[in-house]
Amino acid sequence: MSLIRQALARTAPTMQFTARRWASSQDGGPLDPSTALARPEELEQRNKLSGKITVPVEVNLGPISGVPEEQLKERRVRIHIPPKNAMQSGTDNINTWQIEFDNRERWENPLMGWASTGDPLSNLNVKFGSKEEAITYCERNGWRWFVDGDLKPKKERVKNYGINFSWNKRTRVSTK
Amino acid sequence: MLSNCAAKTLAAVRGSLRAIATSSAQRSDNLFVHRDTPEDNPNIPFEFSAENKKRVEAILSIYPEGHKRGAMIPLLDLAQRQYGWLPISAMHKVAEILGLPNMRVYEVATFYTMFMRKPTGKYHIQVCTTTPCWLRGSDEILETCKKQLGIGVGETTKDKKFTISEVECLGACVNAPMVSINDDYYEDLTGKDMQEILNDLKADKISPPGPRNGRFASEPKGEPTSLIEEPKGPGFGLQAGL
Amino acid sequence: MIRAPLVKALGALGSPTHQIASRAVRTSAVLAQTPAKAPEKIEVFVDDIPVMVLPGTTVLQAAAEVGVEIPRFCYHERLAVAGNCRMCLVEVEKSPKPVAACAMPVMKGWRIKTNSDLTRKAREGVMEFLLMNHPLDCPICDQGGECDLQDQAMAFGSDRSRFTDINYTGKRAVEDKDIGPLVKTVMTRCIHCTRCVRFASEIAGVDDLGTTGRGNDMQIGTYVEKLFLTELSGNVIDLCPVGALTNKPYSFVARPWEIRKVDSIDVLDAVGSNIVVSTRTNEVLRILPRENEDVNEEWLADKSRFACDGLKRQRLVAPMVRMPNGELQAVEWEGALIAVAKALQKAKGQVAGIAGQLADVEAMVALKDLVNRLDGELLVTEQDFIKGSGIEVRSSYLLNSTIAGLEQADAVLLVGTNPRYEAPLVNTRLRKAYVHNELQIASIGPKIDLSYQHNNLGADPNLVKDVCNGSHAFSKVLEGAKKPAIIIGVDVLERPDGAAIHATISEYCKKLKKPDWNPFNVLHNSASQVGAFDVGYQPGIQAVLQAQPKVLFLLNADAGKVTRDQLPKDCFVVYIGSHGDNGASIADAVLPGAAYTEKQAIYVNTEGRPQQTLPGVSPPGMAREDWKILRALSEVVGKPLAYDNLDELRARLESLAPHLTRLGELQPASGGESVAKPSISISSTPIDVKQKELRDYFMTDAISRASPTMAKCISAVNKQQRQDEARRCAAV
Amino acid sequence: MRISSAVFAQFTAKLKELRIILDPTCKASKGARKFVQQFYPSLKKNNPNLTILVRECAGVKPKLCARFEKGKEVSIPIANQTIPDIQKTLEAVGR
Repeated sequence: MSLIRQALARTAPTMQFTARRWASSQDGGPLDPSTALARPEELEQRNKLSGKITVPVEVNLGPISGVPEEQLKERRVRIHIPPKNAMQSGTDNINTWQIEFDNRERWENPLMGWASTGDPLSNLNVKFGSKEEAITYCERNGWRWFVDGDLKPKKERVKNYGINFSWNKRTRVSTK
Repeated sequence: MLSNCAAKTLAAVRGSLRAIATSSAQRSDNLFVHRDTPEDNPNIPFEFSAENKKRVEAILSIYPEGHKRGAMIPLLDLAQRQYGWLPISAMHKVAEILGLPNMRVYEVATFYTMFMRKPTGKYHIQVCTTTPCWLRGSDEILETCKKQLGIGVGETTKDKKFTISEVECLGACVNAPMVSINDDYYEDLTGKDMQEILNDLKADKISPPGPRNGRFASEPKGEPTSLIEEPKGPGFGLQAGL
Repeated sequence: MIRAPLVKALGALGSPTHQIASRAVRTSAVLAQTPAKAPEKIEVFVDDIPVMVLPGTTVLQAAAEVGVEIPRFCYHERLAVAGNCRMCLVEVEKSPKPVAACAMPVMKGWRIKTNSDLTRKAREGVMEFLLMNHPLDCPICDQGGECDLQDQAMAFGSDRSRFTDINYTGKRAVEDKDIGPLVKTVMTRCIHCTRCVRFASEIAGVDDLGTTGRGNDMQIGTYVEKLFLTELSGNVIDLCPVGALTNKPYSFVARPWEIRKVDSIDVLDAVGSNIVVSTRTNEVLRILPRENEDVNEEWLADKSRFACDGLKRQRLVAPMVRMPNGELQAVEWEGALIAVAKALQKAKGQVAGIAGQLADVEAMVALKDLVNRLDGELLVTEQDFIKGSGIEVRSSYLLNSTIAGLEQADAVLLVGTNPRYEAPLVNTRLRKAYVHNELQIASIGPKIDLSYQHNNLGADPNLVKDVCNGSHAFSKVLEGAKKPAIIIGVDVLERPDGAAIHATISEYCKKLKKPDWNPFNVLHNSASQVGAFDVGYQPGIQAVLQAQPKVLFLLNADAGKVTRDQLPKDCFVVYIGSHGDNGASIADAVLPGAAYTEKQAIYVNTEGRPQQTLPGVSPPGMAREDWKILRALSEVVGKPLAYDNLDELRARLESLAPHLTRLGELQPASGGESVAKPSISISSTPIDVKQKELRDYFMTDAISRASPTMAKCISAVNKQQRQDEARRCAAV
Repeated sequence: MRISSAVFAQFTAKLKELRIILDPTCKASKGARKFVQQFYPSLKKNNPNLTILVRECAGVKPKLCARFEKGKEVSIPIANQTIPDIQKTLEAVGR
């Protein structure tokens, strides 16, 4: 069975990452912030992303994709989950898998100070629902890839307000 | 030129409209950061007096093991009573006794307004100017204090004997207008009474606290105007049918 | 409250039963985390989506499990729950008031509405109160673009402002505090979430920040004029949801949408904390931490965060060769490589290599292969260690209890190490265990301030013998502990009797060993040390100095331990590295290498976890990656190395030590067989630690020595010390 | 029969470094693990300045690598071998 069918069979119940927010019944359909403000084409792009497409057969578009030889041979794609921005507490747009080429040289345009680069693939940033989809995409385009990091289960944390006032002398020296 | 005069008229109109509900500045005039001054810096040693040390032990014994930090407010109050006000080295001493970081004591000392973190006079005259006292003439009392002592509100006399502060309701509205000096309440004051009290204090004579117009605590001045007849027996005012 | 009289009745003031009472209360709180038998879960509905959660889970965590992210300011999963910002108010059916989601544990059958009218009104109200006293600073605020207040105001605030008081009393203004050269404070923007106060007192262990005053006059600060000086002070910048605490060296440099973010690893200490390098047009602007639960949680030490402006100074950008008149002259690559190749031909086998603190594993393997091909056998690390079999079995030089494991330790003995300044993020783990785990810590060595209480047994090394043969009081504690740990510092293992101490402790640890817990730990302070031992480098430069080599390679070796007069007159020193520091000054040929933000390189941290840095910018001028220089040199010398690109080099790494290419994973290091008895017995010179104060923490390697911010930090520490002394002697 | 440990006394001077790579758990490298546990101390005692590195990694086929002078390397797989076999390969390498 080809790699793709195998991959798709294994990931039948892919966990849906994007947050499903159903309007609650009591309030007569209030505005759902994630869809209310979105423009129509953004909504349709979001459906496309979450839906599944079946790829008929393993295919390598590398040779005919017109990408120069050197880009395919020497470069390696990094499949990773974008890190949470340390400065903020929001984690909405980091539950995707992204691909990224290795960083090449950039320099400052002497006239305008803009960032110039000789690397055509430097701004390529494609998002995927799962790791397998990203791998399939890279193999279809003939790129060499490696997966960096994995989706670790969130650590079980006991958050307890009472511990600030507990008998344990050491937690109580703090602010409370 | 035209634009800014238009802006001015608009501001004036808005100003008058807004005049009805302005929110007054709820800002205290105390500093909530510490600046070293010759009278108040960590180098000036502070030590509890001998019998205060015994009081400290007594206070600490109330609080169970592990909750000693509950004794922080009584200790700070003790320090303020001993020193007249609360210097920073007193806070360091209390922190040392309770084994706490200094910051935790600063937080408590700056939170409560009755901890005076500036040099305060021996007699701290707290004039209540909230509505009941205000209606009963606390302005006059405040004026006499200021005139008599020659200082404004929040200031201290040169000889460090008097400080005037304007405080919120002290809970003695029955005997308005009133003034609290250190721990004693002087109630039902008139300008003249205030002068007498201040002159006595200047001579370090503590005049007896309480109402000044002959009332006993908050009892009515002359004859009581209510509850004068015998209390009615049971069944008074009962419905005829019951 | 029932608790106090109950304890008093037991007459348990300070007695063992008091310990039981505190442990009983604490275990009930953490029961959900480590259930002996898993308590049955309770069902809760979030926006009509049923979810089963453990009892004790908060509303916010239950909603997160469903995928609904409740907005918050003061809640932070690694700090205590404060619950004072009220932004996370959500409606729970049949409850009269909205509930603070971050603090309220869920009850059975609750129906939580995170998007109902009441919730939205509550959030609008909170946002309005916060923005009422918040200055309109967005155009001049560094946090703009990555500010929680901005985002949550857009998403949850109302669309119009009812604040018209601007013409009268106006918004509250608070004076700015000077808390040091690293953190810029604009306290008017502060929304009093007290995250910085809780971080300072719980994680950093320095109770300097607090809230003074009340109501409109409440302000966060240190009350007295004092700098907030600790090795973790940079983390309050990330914690602050608004622009009150921002990065001072990075102020007004770039906006978040202008910078490119590259995930990488920090190499300025041996913890290997995960970082994000923010760059713009080939320049590193700032470094932020990246969440990794097993290594640095979410924190980053100050040196790793602020020393990145040392990457722009003292950089070697052109190959240089020392001319006969003694001057280093910039030459082309061909000239430099040919000069080195000539020297190598003349050397005929008397070649040696020293790897410094910042050397990566690829460059070290390339150097080892090249030197071995030239008949050289002397490949050493600059940092000394115990000789002989100490470095052949991995478990004798790793932090075997792992960084995350140290959180569960309940008895720790520190031998000649100061984790607070050698590896700050290991110290946060110890402090976490101290606060939540009743950890008992003892240290053998000088008196040091470790941000938590520990008893210092003394500096006499014979104490190690007493503890290890069970006669010392603390050995009872160690043997009684469920997860004891003994952490040895490298300053101890550098001593002549280091091997004896290492042997006695590893012997004792065999007795303390538990099935899934290895109590023997070595805490390194240089990033390349474990990687060098993994690929077969020997420790210490004495062997090289005795061998008097003809050609000496210095790979990033800037600790200044090798000086010109110790080497033979005709010795040709080749320095490969990124910074002109001690190494380049004594070299005859300087080949400019790349710094850690300019190359894809593997570094192994002190617990033996290989991690990879990714290039954010390209090496400046004519500098190249270190292993490429050595590959080109091997071509010119005529003994070409067997790999041409990074993948082939990584295959070679795999053959040398297969765990190196399994990035991010920890391989269990078993073994630690009994080895020959060390010759020298434990001497009596007292154990000492190099980094005792904050001043010694800031400049420890070539990059941080070149960083102006680190220089400012040291002068700030000195200024604070002078102020304290002036005060103290003024008092006398 | 017990292999006496004196046998390892002499290796050729050309042998510079020995590396034993094994998997800490799987069956294939059980022999290698046993060999390291029993003979590593005596091997080390007899050849103090020969570096013998022991590297473990999960999911790896065990092998014995030897490096001679001039950077020449030999790598011999020792999967599923018992202690005497590993003994013989070591001596073959050591001559």
